[in-house]
Amino acid sequence: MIASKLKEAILCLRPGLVTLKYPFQPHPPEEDFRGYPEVDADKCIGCGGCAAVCPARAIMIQDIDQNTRRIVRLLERCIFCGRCADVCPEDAITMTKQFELSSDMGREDMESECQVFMATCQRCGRCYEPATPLDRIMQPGFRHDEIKRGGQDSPYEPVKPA
Amino acid sequence: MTFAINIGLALLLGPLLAGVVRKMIRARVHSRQGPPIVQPFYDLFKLLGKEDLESGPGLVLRYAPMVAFAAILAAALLTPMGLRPPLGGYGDMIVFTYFITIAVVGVIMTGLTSASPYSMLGAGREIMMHLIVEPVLIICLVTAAIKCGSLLMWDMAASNYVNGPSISMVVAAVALFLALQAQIGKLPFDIPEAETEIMGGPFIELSGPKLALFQWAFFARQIVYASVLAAIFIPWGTGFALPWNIAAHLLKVIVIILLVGLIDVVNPRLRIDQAMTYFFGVIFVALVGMGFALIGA
Amino acid sequence: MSAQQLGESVKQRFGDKVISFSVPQPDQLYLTVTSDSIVPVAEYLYKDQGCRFIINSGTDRRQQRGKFLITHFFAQDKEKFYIAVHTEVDEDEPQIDSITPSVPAANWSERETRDMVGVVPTGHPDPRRLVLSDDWPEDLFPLRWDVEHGVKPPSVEGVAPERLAPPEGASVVPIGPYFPVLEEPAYFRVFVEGEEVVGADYRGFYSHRGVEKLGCSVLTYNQIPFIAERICGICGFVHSCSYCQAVERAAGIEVPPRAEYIRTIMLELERIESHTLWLGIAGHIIGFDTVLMQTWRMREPLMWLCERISGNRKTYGMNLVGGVRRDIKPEIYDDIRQVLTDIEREWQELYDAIPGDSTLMARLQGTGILPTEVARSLGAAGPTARGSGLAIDVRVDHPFAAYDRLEVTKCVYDGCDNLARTLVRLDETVDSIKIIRQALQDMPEGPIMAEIDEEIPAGCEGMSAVEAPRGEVFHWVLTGTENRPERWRVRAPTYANLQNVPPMLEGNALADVPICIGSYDPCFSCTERMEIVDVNSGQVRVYSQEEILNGDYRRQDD
Amino acid sequence: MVDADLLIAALVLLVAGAIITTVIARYRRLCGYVAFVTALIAAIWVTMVAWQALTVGPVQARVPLLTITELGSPLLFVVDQLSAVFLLITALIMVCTTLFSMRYILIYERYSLARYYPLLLLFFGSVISVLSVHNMLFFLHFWEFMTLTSYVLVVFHWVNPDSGPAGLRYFIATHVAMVCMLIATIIVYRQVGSLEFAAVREAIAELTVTSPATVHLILALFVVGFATKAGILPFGFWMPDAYPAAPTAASAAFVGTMCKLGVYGIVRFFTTCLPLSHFVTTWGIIIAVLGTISIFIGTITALQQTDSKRLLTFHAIGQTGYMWLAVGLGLALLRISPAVATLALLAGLFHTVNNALFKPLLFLNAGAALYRTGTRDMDKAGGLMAIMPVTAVTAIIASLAIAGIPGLNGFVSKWLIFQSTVVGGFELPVFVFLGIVAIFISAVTLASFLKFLGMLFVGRLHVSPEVERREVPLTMVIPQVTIAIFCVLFGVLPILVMRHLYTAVSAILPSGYSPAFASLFGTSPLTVNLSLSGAPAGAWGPIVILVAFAGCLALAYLIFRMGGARTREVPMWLCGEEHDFAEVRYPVHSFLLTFNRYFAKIYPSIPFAQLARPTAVLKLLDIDRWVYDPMFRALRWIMRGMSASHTGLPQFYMLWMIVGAALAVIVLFSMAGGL
Amino acid sequence: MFKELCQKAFPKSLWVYHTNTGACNGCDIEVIDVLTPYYDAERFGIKLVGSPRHADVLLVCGPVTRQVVPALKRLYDAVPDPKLVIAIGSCAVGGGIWFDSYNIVGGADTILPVDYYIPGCPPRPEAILHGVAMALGLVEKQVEPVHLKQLPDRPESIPVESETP
Repeated sequence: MIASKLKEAILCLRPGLVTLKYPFQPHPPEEDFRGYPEVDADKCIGCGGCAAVCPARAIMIQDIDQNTRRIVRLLERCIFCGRCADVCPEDAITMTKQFELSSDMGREDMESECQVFMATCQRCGRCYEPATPLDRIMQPGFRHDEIKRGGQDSPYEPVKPA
Repeated sequence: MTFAINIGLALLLGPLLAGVVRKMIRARVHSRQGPPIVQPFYDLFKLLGKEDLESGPGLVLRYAPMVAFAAILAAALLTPMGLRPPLGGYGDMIVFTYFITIAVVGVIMTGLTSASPYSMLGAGREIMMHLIVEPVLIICLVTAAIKCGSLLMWDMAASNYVNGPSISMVVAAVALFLALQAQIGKLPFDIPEAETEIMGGPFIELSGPKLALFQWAFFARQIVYASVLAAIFIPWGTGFALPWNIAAHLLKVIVIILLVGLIDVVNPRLRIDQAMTYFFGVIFVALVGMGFALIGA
Repeated sequence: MSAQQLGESVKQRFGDKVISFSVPQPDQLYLTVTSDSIVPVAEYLYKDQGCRFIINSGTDRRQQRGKFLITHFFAQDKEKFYIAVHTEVDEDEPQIDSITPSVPAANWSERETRDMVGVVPTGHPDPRRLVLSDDWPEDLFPLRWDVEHGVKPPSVEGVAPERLAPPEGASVVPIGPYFPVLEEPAYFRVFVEGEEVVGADYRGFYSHRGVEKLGCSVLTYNQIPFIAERICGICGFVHSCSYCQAVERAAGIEVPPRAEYIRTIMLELERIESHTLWLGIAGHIIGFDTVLMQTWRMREPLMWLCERISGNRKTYGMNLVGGVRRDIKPEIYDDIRQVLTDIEREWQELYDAIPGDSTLMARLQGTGILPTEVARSLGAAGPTARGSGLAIDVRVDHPFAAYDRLEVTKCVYDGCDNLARTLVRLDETVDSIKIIRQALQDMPEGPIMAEIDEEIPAGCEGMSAVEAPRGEVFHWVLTGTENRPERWRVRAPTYANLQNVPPMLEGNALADVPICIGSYDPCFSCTERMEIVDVNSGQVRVYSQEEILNGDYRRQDD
Repeated sequence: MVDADLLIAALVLLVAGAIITTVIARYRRLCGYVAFVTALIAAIWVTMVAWQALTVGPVQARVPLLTITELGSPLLFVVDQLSAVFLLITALIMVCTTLFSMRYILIYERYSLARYYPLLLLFFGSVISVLSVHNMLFFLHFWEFMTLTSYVLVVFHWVNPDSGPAGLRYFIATHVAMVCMLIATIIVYRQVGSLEFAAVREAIAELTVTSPATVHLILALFVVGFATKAGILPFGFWMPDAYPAAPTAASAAFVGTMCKLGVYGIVRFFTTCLPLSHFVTTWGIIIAVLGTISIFIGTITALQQTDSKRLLTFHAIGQTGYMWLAVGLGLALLRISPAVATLALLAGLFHTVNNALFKPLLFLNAGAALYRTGTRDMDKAGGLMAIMPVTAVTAIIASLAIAGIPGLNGFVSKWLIFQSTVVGGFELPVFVFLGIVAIFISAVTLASFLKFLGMLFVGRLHVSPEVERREVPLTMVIPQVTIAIFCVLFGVLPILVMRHLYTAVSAILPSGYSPAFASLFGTSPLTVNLSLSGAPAGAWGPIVILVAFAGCLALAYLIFRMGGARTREVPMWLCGEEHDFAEVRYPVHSFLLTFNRYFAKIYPSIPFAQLARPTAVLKLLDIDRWVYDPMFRALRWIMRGMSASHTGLPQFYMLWMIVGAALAVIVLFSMAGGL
Repeated sequence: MFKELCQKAFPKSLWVYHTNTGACNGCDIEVIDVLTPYYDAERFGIKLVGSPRHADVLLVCGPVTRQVVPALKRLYDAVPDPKLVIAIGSCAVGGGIWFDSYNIVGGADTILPVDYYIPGCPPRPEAILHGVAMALGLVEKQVEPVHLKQLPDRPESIPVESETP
């Protein structure tokens, strides 16, 4: 028994110290990591394809007026699947390697908004050619006015901090 | 001065050594960096500043941690730590074991007062472990007492230093070492606390300063038990001149604690019935040692 | 007999009670029977034909046909096919005969169907609520089409749940919902006398998130793989894979072979991840943190590898209907092999160390005994079944993806205890490494995504099972309009395994309860994905061992 | 200057009290006052006599009360140092139990107090008498009288179905023992024709030469007799049934006095009536081994109990075992090592004294709990500290004392016993092993009392809703507090007690035999510095250590307060779900079950209870039906009649005594006549 | 003085109670991963405890389901002050993919006062460490609200001044 325990201890000691120095030294993720989805507002044509495919329905569209379409992304719901980047016809969305997204503010920090000028191409669902026919059918559920911040209307009372 | 040495060793060396074990033994076997060596002190101080939640009748629950803490310190005052213990003239090994027992009573009372099923289970396990581990300590100490003809712990240490090793003392030392793991609540015998089974057992309902006192008492308990083993059963160095005998004692204690830490880290927790079967064996070993002592070996 | 033969034999035996049967693929048999003959048909399949009950499903088809569709799923492992037995019940009289008295494994799923679509199983031995939360309204059935997916009934204070009382002289030790070794909320009421467990009771479904409702009401075919993946964070790929296969079967989509190999490799990588993870957690449960640390240290390069292949450490997001999103680039092959070699070496060392470790053996051997016959009657799956001597493994019995081209070994032990279950997982890990190596070697070139030009027609159905690290994952999809399934039914392996827990706990020491529960590698989130909590009734349902076992099983030694 | 006449006065007073309480039994409260006042005055007188005996020297009555010339046996009351020690205990217990009874006995609403107070007072009278005669004949008479009175007290609560069999078992066991002692006495009497203790000594001295086997027989018969009374296993099998059956105050009285008489008898008989010879050594070892068996079995069995009084009774068996171990050790070493023998006898006596304090106190605690909650089952009541803080604190003191926690009296005597076993082990190694058992069982005692405390007193309140939520009445609190104070006092100042006990021990040993007190226990007034053969062997300085401990406590308190933590009340954490406390309360029998399983069969179920199995011999063997029941019914009938007429009951028992005496006299006469 | 000492010790010794409020296990596994050799959160004095009474930090993973709400409230109450609540994973931060399901109440902050949010699905162990380090004051926050706008006359985007919390 003692022999087997000693053997175990030696086995355990063999790898040596493996602890990474993170957060004091960076430890970047692998090449194709799906981190923070960054939007290049210049490229966005406001087609809404991203909103249509987002499984978490974290991207929402709102037409403020004839010329302006507001695309709201709630990072608090984002599951970092990268489908938006896949389907974006203009490659306006890229999945960056940024993963250090912690915040002490919650929702306020987690929101990103992009107002797209739609002068030439309103109601632009036509411009967007989805990747597969399966994505072709438009769904209810990605319009800002439909979902809003859905799910926050909790029937329960929150606990008050002391 | 011996007062200061004994109390100081128990109160400061205990957490410090625990930190060393965590960093040097535990973390090393886990292949990781581990916490700072003074981490136990951070933990203790943090706990002292935390809110004290009371979930049961107050009186016993409030004072049991203090009693346990004080009992360990009192036991430390009776323990030879390289020098004649400060209270050695007023209490012998039986007094010592009973003070250790008071600490256990403190733990158990805490568990019983909390009255949660986990703490009751923990208290029951604590009692059973005590029942089965305490005899080993007593038999070993009696063996030493028979060898030296006195029950005073300093006499035992001195006499064993003078007379040198004997079969009975070696057997007793082995038995005591086998029981040490359980006495200071380390794996595979941390059954009463069993964080993953009963969530800390008797301590489940404790928070803040009460928990801190218990933790501190347990750190001190390591030193006390290791000191008994080191001073009485491994008497090498006891007769050195003043600074050196303490240094020798410290060295022995540190080695013992590190060994205990190593065993702790390569074992799973046993079940209470398995532990009891094991300790019946250890008691038998200890009794053999005492038998040797009785026939003079 | 083959699927076709079985269908004919059922038809012959029950005559016009069998409305129709079809065998669209050789491994799928669909039977439609009248509602009064469901019990004899189920008995015939379960008892005479030796089929294994998987789950049942309730579908609200009042819109289309004015009826509720109840489907019981069976597996015929020897002949490698699955059976779906459809029954339709009237919307005015939502009742169906319970098959639980003859097929004990159907206990939970029938109650779930009652909770979710409101079809009452008559004659069920334990007709209490299973899934919905304590304060969910009694007459609100979330899976009915006319119930909105986001409906949030008001909260109700002070709902006193109904619980099983402990036997005389025993007291209750609550294990959960928040218990340190249960990573997820689940509530076991363990009845103990001293340290010995004399009974147990389970209230689960704390993690019920309503996946199936979302899948059937909001998400599209290609959004569902992502939510399916999040049914379980440990074996997510299994769910998305199984879902996609089910849709592919229903729509008749041919998946390119390279995509099949990629799925296979990811499944096996996930299995290694899961088994190493489990071993660490098991070590942690019995207080052996070194095992946790070292196995997870071994596992970490694998996580990095997965991050490199898929872009995320877990929830890879690889699957879509018709194939996979990402290719495994040939330049990664060697990295995969390297990681596997490292794991294999360390795993072998671990394997050699375990039998000599008497303290570890003391905790594993002879504890948590699940006898073979109980495991069979309650439908245990995966390592739990294989540790109890049941040789079932979907990869061999019902090959999917590329498994028909690869060499897979069933790892079966008949120790029935925690040790057997541990050894099954240890063996499987080694086997998985071999499978991946072989798959990497054989991997064909070609596209990774099928070309899909047409929309998926409504009203088709597909069954698919995948061997998850914990056992058989089963998905059934009934296609619908609006680019989403009309019904998507999921069975996770833990759903079956969890029903085995109370009988297994009895007679063990309380100290062994965590490791016993842990030895099933329970994944409550999988199990509870679709169970809903009924909020209005004001009652919580619990089941006793007797109720689960239908009173016909007691431990022999008591 | 007082003399033994005061003792006689006390006895007379007790008898008078018995008569008065019989008469006024209908006035239930008044009856209690009368009994208490009687007991108090008698106790004061007894204390005066005993104190004088202890400090000055033996006290003797001026004239014998009664002389049976044919037997040469005068009834002369003599109080020597040994008797004095026991008399002092008896006095204290007498006062405390009668005071406690005043309110306690009122819970037995439907029972006439004529069957309680008179018998209690007579019982104490007989105990005092047993302790102060030096004549075998009267010793046995009073012994029997004590048995009979206590028997009626055991069956007081006769409606209780356990009560009858328990009483019967007690009756038969003690009378078999009585027969044993009687036979032994007869043998002795045939040798010398006198029953004075001194004469017995001569007789046995002769027999040691002529017929050693007879000596062994005599010793065996006496040991069996005393063991039965003391509750030493296997002879004390009646105890676990009888003690819980009696009203708790009576149980406390039994355990504080009667149970201790077994020890007194052994010490008295082996030192006063026995010449120093190898018989003493042999029988010393036997006594010690019997004691150790009792320690082990009694205490381990106690650990398995769920009934509070039954638990305490098994502990009484175990604790008496300690005394026997020490006394046996002392006797065994009498010829070998005077110092160790003195130490061991002193330890035994000290433990007896201590036990006579905390054991009755525990019974009173259990009684208070019973009074308040109406149940002895610890599963049905618990956490009483919340409503009965004083009782709970005294229970904690008593429990810790019996478990031998330093600073309380139990520790000192256990410490002395353990010291003597280790030191005695140098001479006779077997004692070291007995000592190890003793110290192990000391831990078991602790475990058991932690269970008792944990289930019944500390913890969360768990009582049926109709229980009144307040402390027991003052008359029940005072006795508990009084005894608790003694427990602490004796624990903190052991050396003062030990000086007196040393006097008692050295007085019964041959003069000049015991080493001087200072050479044994050191000269310090505060510390016991035990030294045997010159070298220091052990030390216990309660004051110094307790001051140090208090210092440590203060340090702990400072640390506790250091962070300025606030407190907040929260519900119990049960993993998130809500539970009824009754449901999750850990049942008593579950506690320590794993350990208990190892020793589940250690206390065999007594065959006595299984006699009535075969139907054919059922009637024949059903002693309950054809011996006990008619007798009991008759007894009940008589009692009822007597309590109805307010008279006669004590006399009835006087009659018993006279009949018994006459019987013995006839037997002895016939033997003297050379049968 | 001692009081200050005790307060200063708080961030150096964070004992963590890990709560799953209906998560898929992904985050739970990554939380445990943070304690394992490569990431070793014990460097910062972080350790998992079994009883909420001992905890300083409540790690919440997963969307809050209806059934756990009462238990979660009790749990929060059982943790002694001062305490931190950290929501881990997108589900706990804002309900994630489940936010509008019938049995989901929402993110952790619909029930508890959350102090720190760590999004991710599941967050990498490094991300969790980053969040913890942020709580300890070792690193800076890296996210802020983004408001982009295309203007009709000037097609390049300019950031709108970010809202201050």
